[in-house]
Amino acid sequence: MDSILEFIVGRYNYWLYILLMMIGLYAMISKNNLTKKIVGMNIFQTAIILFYISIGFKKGGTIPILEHTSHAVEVSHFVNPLPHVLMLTAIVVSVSTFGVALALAIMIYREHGTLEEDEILKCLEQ
Amino acid sequence: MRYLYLLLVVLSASVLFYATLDFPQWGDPNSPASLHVSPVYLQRSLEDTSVPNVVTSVLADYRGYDTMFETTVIFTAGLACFVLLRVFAPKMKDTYYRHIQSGVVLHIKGQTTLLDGSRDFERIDSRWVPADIILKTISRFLIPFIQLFALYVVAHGHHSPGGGFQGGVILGASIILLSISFDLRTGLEKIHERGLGLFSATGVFIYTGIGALCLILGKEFLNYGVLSKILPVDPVMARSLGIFGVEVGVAITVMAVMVSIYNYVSSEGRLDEGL
Amino acid sequence: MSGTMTYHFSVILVTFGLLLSFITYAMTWIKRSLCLPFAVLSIGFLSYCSFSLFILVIERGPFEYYLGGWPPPIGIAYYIDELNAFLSLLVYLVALINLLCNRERFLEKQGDRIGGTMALYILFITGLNGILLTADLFNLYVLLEIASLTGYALLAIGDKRQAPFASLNYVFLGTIGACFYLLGVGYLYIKTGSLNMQDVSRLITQIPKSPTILSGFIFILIGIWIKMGLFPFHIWLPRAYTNTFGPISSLIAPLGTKVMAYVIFRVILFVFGKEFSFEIYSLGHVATLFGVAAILYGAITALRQTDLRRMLCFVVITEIGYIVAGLGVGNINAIRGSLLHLLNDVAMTFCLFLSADHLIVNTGTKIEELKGVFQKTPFGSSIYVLASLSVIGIPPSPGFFGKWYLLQGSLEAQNFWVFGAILLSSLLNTVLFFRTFEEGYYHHTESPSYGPKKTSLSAYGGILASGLLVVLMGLLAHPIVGHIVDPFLLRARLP
Amino acid sequence: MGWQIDLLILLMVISCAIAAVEVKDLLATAILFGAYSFLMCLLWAVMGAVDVAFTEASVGAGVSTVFFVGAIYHTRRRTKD
Amino acid sequence: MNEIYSIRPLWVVLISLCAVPLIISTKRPNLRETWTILAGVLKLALVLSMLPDVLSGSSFSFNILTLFPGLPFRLRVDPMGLIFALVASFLWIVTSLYSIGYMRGLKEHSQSRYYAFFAIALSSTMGIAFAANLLTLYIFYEILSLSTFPLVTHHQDQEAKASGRKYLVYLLGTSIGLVLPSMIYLYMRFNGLDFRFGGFVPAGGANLPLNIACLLLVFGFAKVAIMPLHSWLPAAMVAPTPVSALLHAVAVVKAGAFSVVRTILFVFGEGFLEGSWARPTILFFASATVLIGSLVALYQRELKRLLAFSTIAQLSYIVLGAAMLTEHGVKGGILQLAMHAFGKITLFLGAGAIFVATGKKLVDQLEGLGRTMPFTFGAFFVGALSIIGIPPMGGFLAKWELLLGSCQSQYMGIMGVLLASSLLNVAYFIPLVYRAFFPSFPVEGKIREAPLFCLLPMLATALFTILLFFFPYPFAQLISGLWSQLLGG
Repeated sequence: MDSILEFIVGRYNYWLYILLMMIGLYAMISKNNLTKKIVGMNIFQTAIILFYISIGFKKGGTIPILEHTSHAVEVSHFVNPLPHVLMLTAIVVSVSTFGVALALAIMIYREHGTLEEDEILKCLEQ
Repeated sequence: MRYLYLLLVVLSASVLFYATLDFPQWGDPNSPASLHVSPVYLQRSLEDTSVPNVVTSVLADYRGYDTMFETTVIFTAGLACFVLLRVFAPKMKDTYYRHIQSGVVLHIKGQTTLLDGSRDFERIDSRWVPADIILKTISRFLIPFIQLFALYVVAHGHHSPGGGFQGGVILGASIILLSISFDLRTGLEKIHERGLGLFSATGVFIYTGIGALCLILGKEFLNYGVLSKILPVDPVMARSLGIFGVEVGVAITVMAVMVSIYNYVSSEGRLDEGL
Repeated sequence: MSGTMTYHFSVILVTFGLLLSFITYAMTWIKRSLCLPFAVLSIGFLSYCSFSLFILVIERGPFEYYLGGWPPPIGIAYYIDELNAFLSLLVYLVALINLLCNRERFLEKQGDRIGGTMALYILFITGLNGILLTADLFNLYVLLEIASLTGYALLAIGDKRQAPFASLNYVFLGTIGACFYLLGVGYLYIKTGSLNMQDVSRLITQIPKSPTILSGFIFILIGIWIKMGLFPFHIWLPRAYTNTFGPISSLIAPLGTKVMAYVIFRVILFVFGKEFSFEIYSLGHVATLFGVAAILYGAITALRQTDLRRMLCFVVITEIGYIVAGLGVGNINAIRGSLLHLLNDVAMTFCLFLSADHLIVNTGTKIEELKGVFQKTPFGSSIYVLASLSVIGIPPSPGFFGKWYLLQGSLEAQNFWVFGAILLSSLLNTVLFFRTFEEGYYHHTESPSYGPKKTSLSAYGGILASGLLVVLMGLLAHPIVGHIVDPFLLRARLP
Repeated sequence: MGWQIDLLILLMVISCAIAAVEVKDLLATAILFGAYSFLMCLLWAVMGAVDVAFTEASVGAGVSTVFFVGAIYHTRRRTKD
Repeated sequence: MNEIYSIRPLWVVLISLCAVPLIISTKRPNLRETWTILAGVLKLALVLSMLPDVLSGSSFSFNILTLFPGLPFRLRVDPMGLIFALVASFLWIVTSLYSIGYMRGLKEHSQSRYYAFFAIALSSTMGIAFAANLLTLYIFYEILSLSTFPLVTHHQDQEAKASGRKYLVYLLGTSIGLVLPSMIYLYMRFNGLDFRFGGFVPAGGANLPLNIACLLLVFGFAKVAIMPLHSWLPAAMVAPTPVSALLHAVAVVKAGAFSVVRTILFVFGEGFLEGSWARPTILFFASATVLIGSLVALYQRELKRLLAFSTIAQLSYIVLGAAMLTEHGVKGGILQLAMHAFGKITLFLGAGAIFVATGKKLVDQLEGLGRTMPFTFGAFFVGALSIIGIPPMGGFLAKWELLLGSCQSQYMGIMGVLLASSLLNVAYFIPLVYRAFFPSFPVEGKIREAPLFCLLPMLATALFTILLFFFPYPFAQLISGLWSQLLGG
């Protein structure tokens, strides 16, 4: 019985990250307002960042800043730094995409006067 | 249509869930990810680059190439906002001048240049809302400290969490605070659009320039060890100085880009009065 | 010194690309009139570099380059072989010819923002180039983002009503694609712990039957297929490429999807390994299904289009269908055919979009507005005819050779779905293009009152150069296969 | 004790995300989105990713909320769905 | 039988291509026409220069570039190719002269485009004649159908649009749809498509896919206009007459016939075809075309459509000859390829001359024109006799060989088909000519003879049809050489 509990405790984080990703993805696909889609996009990206960070986490590991000590570094004491580097890039990428998407939304609003997708599609048809 | 989307989302969720069955335990120290490459970073970071913060050393040295492209991404975002939103054509627009002592507002139609001479007129925006005096004084008081903290974050990236990006953003945020609390025009007076453009280009130029410098000195691209040929330090210190130089480049670009994106987004490219 | 110098050549291409684009943007704040000439010069210099890199690789064979001096699993590595060097040469040639051909129109459209646009232009090519040359999965993601970010911004330049909305749709789908790719890389990372392609493929063979690797494989494929515009995920492509500014569509249409198609080959053949992805994950059936669906859908919908450039977008979707169907068939001839088709398709699509754009400038975007265009601009239309004949697959043109290998491969593998789809789509393409020829050819007015719009000499030069590129690719088909495609397949240990 | 805090923050993050997507008024979305980013940064700090948390706090919670409010200012505040 | 490696065959193909830029660039019409004729004369001279060597049994070959492994883009001159090249290049000169008179007579528009595409069509015909393997032949075949499209639709009116569409659907559709798959299948099985005497497909005709490939190839080359795929030819009559004269009597349709004969003799060969069920089907369809073609020609009201259906019938003679696989049958088929060209081109030139002089197109409008246009109708009569196969004309030799061949082969039915079609030929040609010379009602109106430029080429070709009967010098020797190689090879 405890193996199932232990299995769940070991993985509930990943399942919640998946739930978060799906919220973002669903918002991005089904929302009618373009700004809402942009928010959904950002949630989707941050959820993936969360997934990467949790790959690097070690129980009992502290932040990866070393002191100038004599003896060799005990690896399991420190959290895995590589996902952190990757996710610094991913955060910057998500902010840049966020900025560009907002700029496009403003251009659309300047032209169509609305940010609701169905209204825009209607006046694009004529 | 909504159910189709829901179906798609549930389908991808199930594939994701199917994958997690084979995942290592959450936070288990000897998961494959933390046994293959990351121990090398942890062990060799100190003696290679004498930078205690392993994240910064991996960020700027081992995988410095990624960070260069990351800075290019943020530079591209600034570029995109400039190209998409910036409107150069000066629209003939009404201007408003307020007589400071009496509070009388002059409304001049279609004339864009500033009313010359007298100091007792101040230009105000069409949807003029008197900036709250409390907000103005507090922000005027706070901004220097924020900038100081930002520079600390950039400089102290080696030893404590922080570095180019965080410092640059905070620096940018201080200038954005100025533009919000006063108005965009005062923000533009402090750092004009031309300065922002040049700063964003020079920041990324510094980063790529250091890499190209290593190339010219014979070693691979972004291999800071070779900087010891021109700097009076041993290769390990040269690496740490290289990392610092790169961080400064990143900070400059990020600051300039964040401010310019704010300027374009908040004024729809007209750079007149912001929020 | 010269030994190491040539060894460093690979990274010079990307580095100078970045440096020059930063200077081009800085030029707007220093001396605005210098932006365009500087951009043209820098792309010329970059094409020269990529040409000499290509010659270097042909002479000395493929080589690896460690960024920052760190060997692969620790640092990031570049891997340059004949195929991606040739493809990067094509990327630069297309960019150079496109810029030379449409210089005035860029200046007239962008005015003071030309510096920013040119910087985006150069960054787009550098991003594509990085995608081709890199051997690190995460670095591929970052370069993917640069290429698509510049793509979103460039595609938004165009007619005010349609382009931003189309570009925003492209942003959403492109971000979903990129994030799926990132997720896939994350899944591989969690099981193998490394990001370098060779390292990951070595480790994957030790853990064959793991659901994580399978779903990583699925997500990477879906992510790239969205960026490639393969059939079910192509929704963004027609709207994005039709409503944008002419010269930009003739830059992005040939390059965007083809570079992503190359990434599919790189990931499947070098990261997951051919026997791994075909036997265990039965990629063959999935790829054939999607490929055939893309071919038929593209060919049939193209017939229904009234707008010329929108019709060409569906032709692009059909071409992508060929490439994926060839990959799906799986035997050596079919993959050789789809790789050759990928290379030829860059030249063909570029020439097609460039000459179609020239026709659209003179007449109008609708197909029936093309009346009498053959008489009005005989030169531009003859290049358009040359390009469309090559897309149909008339023998001496490059399209024919790609189709020949694909047909032969699918016949050997008894895969009659792909065989029939390719033949049927060639016939539909014939009807498609001859419909436009009829419009242009038949409405002959006795006294041609209007000459072509003031197209400058460099525009004609550009179109002629793209036509020559297509003819050259046709004549050189055999050496291309011999020296560029086959070594790539040999290294992928194909049977 | 550690995983209870972690679970709690995670649940708050998810509720913030759902609220941010469902609420009709965009300014409320902006605020919720800022809160979402800040909680996310808290979660990362708990997981030892201090650098990333710092960046997310400054970039995610700080600047992107400002951009978002700036964009809403120039477009419309009410949304239909 | 040694192989001379020389660039001459490539020069023959390239000459008219080099003339194209010159034609387009020169503004003055006279200079432009001289370029065309000069190119024609040069081409004929080069082809004749190759005649003695080919007669002595050797063959020229030239490797331009390799397209696929084991499949070069290669030209090779052999007796059969040379016959077709001789006929086409000689008649190009004749037709160029004729089209000067015709186009100027009717003041047609955009003549430089007309001459340019004419030159491209001829260079691709030469390419087909000298192709060394099936792929090179296919490449030139495609260029031929594309370059003749603007010629067929020269008038650019609604009618031209409809017939142009049909022309392309048939020719491009069948070549991409039928020929390409079978060619790929053959390349896949024998990884090489080079023509070899007696065919490179091994004996034993029971193999189903190979039979299907043979049928696909024969029906794929739709230019030979075998019955189900023939209706593009009458539709192409909307073209100006010199186009239908050279192309739809000599170059285009003969290219189709030539390719079919190549596939029958040089790809599959009699070893395979003897036992295969593909051969009887080809024979059946060819004889059906001959009979139905001649029958339909009877009821045609328009002169050019009548000639078109007679061409369809005559072409199937060639296919019948080749499919008989007997010595005389093959000789007759190839001879028919040459003789029919001269006969039919005279008829078409005559029809064009009538149209230029009187503007009349329909058959029953020709009442009594013989009186005022004696030369035109004299040449027309000579051409008609050659088509029917009356002794003094060249056509008789071909029909004679075909009849002998059909006796040799075990299919006696073919002799009946040939005789019946000759009778039908008589039925639709002779009354036409008779009514022209002895009209039932007096013809009023002053009708002059056709312009000199139209008359001379027509009389020349008529003269040649007669000469070829007495001195079939180049063709007879070439064919006898060919047959000995077929058997020996």
